[in-house]
Amino acid sequence: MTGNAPFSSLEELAAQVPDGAKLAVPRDITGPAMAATRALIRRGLRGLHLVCVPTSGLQADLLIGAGCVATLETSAVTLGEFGPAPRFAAAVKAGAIAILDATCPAIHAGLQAAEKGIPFMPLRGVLGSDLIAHRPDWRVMQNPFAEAGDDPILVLPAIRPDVALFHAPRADRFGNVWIGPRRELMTMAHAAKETLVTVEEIVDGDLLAEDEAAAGTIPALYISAIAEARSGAWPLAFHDAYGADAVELADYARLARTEPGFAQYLARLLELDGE
Amino acid sequence: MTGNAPFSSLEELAAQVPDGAKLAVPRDITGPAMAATRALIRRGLRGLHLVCVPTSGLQADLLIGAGCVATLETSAVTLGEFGPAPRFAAAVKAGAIAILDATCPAIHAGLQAAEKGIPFMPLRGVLGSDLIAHRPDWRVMQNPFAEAGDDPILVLPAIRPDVALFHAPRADRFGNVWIGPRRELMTMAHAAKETLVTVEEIVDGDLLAEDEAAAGTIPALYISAIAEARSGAWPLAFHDAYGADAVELADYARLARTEPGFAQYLARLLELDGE
Amino acid sequence: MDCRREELLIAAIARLLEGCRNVAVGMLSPIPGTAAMLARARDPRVRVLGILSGNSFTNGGVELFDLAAQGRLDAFFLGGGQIDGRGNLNLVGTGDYPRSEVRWPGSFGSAFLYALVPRVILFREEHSRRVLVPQVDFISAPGPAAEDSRRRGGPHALLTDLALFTFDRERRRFCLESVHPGHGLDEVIASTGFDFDRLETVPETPTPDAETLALIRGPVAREIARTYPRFAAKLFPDAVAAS
Amino acid sequence: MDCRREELLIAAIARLLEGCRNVAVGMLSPIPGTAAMLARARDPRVRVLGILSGNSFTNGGVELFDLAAQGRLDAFFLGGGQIDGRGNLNLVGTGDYPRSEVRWPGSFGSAFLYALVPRVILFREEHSRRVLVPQVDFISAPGPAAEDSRRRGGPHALLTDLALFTFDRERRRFCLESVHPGHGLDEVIASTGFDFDRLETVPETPTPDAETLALIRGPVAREIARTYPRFAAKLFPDAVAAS
Repeated sequence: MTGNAPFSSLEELAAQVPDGAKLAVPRDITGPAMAATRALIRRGLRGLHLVCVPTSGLQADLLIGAGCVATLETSAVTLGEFGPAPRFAAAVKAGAIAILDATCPAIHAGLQAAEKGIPFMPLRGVLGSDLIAHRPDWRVMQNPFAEAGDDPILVLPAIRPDVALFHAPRADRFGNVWIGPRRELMTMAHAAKETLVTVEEIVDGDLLAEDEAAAGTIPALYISAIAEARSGAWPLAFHDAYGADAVELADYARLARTEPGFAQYLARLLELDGE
Repeated sequence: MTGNAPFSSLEELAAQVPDGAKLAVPRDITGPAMAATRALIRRGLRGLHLVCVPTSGLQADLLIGAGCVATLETSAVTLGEFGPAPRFAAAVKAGAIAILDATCPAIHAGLQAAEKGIPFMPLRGVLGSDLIAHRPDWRVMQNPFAEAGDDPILVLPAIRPDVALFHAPRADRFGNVWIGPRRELMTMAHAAKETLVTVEEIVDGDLLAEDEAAAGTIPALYISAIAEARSGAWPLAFHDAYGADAVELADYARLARTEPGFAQYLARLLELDGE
Repeated sequence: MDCRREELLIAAIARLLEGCRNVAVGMLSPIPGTAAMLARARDPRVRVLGILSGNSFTNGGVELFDLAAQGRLDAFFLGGGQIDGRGNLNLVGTGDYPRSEVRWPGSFGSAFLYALVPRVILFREEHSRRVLVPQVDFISAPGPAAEDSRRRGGPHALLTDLALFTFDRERRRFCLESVHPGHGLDEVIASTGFDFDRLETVPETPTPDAETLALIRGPVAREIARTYPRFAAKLFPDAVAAS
Repeated sequence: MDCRREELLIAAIARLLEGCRNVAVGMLSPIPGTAAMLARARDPRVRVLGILSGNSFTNGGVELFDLAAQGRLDAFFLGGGQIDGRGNLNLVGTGDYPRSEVRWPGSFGSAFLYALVPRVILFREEHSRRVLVPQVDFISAPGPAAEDSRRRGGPHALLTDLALFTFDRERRRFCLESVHPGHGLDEVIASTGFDFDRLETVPETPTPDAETLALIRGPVAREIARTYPRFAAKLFPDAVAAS
């Protein structure tokens, strides 16, 4: 591959998410870019259309609490064993954000449609759910291949994020990014116009040179910027590399229950990375 | 995973492809199971609906020449640098097989529809091609998400093979199969009812235990039978393991130009594996 | 035989899984997860999917859903903030959508899996009129409609801390199968916000036999300790310490 | 400057690729492949995709097509057993379909890529009335229709052993751009089965300058020797021997 690897600092990377962007992020166990998320909050990002692939937790709750989010498209937001996501629930109740409730495979299907450059993708199930009534952007049509009788099927428009943002174990110096079996990250990169990645480390060698590593690698051609961020998913767990910081997450879950508590947590959190 | 790995001999594996099956096979550079193909011919398989993913070469030509194929669904058949596929061309001219001409991404889309359990998948392009007129199983519909005006789009029915058959570098003792970055093999295994695999070797350890190998592995739950077959793609090239046997392929291309020449080649070929 | 509440539920779920090959379990579901492991301990052909340490998926988050749509997934578990007598599930919130009074996380994959997985087991420990309501405020995932002949998905059963129900597709109603030891029919009726069918005499939910309990407390406990360490440490401290 | 037929074609294609970032090439296309490598030698931002040793795809055979549909692929090459004056391509066969008199391999991805890749370069060395026909017998991939405003895909140009044409979308006709050195307009007209537009005086296709030839014969030849060893050994024996 060519030698135009797009390496940058966390701040330069965060600057590539414009106000109002449609931003796709992965669920907590897949690898949200938490250090980059703090950089986004620090720079005062506004008006995001946040697409959770297909759910989120701490990342969405922080971005909502910090006022970065205008529209939230997700199948769920939860802090998992640490309980409900308090800023999410508060913002929805207050009508402070627009919510596009989805179901997990619908978000995957919308991204896969964008990956394939097709305007829509059908999905079985979901019929009869109130989700459909509240998603004017979804349609129900007749299956054109039905053998007999009525066969309605849900069709979902492509979800084409302006930006996909996630954390990965490593990148090489050519800009290829290794994600292993967490394949939704590849779908996100294929579907999005720009893909921003933070990594635990930048390694020598070419991740595409051998089939073993290539099987879990997103080629550089889909990657717009890479920033090195050790422990970049902290305080969330990151696969085999590190576990969740349970003290920090419990602290968040407790403080974020109130708006002043959240403000206090956020101030402390943003100070952590220093300037 | 569990200890029910489905190991068998080449002959037992070949016996699991019933007459009349819809059989999906990969293109020459991805890893056709050539040793298993000889076993299929030896047992006198008949009436195949052969789906080439998305093209084929020697494998399709051999199966057609040996009289195993009733219907051929493919985007192309060619021996590549060794020239045209003679038995394919002769069978089409003679009307000896039904031909379902496709285009590469349409075959991928049909398999992905089956993988996703949806009845159809849209595809851009292709409109205006004579392919559509000759595929009564394809439809053109209006894009239900068109913003303005006429926006016709091709929709393709799911392709659900009865059997997927391919060769892979290795399997573990649990029945997991490593394919590396040749991802269409995973789509085939997800889409097909049964998946039969030959491998260069069966290795110790669990391919799913570490993310590095898991990223390129089809889990055992999709695999119906595995047979060890060293040089199982011969005389075709197999990735980094071995190159094409150019003498054998040139020999085939020359002899298969006539029906008696093909018969002579086939007799010699089937003798090779002995009984 | 002396058995704990969790062990009764685990054994009851394992019975509901009889004959299943591929069972998927969420990461925050230790009781269904343990039950699936018990089913596997009894029949090694059972595959338990979707638990993190099992690592049985290699096509990303979409694979569980594709697997279900392919017809390869036999059983799955769903809960819900509200469940009504028609089998409708609400995972979104109470009151007027979207500005719910109480907002729950969201529908996850329920709207899809409930329609496609043959044996969806509804599992919700809290058995109260707050949870088991006459009509859900928001349908995340609908119970089967009368005319919906193509649907192959759940519900198969509803298990709570008090009782076990099955679901009758024809009648679109739950039917009380059994009441757990230590609880009575009156308590079940008083705690359930919807009408349901039942036999004249409702049996008691069987407690696990000695062999089953030994399996749960021995090999199964040791196995689930890797996936649900807190749960295992609390429930099976001896097995966890020995492993 | 003395230059071989292949070198002229390579330089002509590289000119057609100017400004492209992502260029895909088939495995059996050494001249377009070498041209793409030349474009990359001149501008390192050019990516050459789809050549086996490049290994730039990690999502299987579908990735090239998805990439094109995403709008990320700038240029691709197509040929065909027949090409007609409307830009229709036939890769299937002559005579009545399906029992073709001469059956070719099939349409491959042409029906899709021709509609989606902005700069599709038609490359067919044989320039004859057998190939360049008034009307193809089977449309594998259609030329752009008048009403097809959504189509962003080719054709961009047609290059043969005799000449270079561009395609005029409005007029739906090829336009002769230049004739290769050693050939004449009469020969082109006599060898072309369809009508085409042209300027009053048609220029000669420029031969590559010394710098370009040095690039082709040096670093580019060494690079393509890995992917197209027979082609490189025949055309650039010195560079291959030196590497």
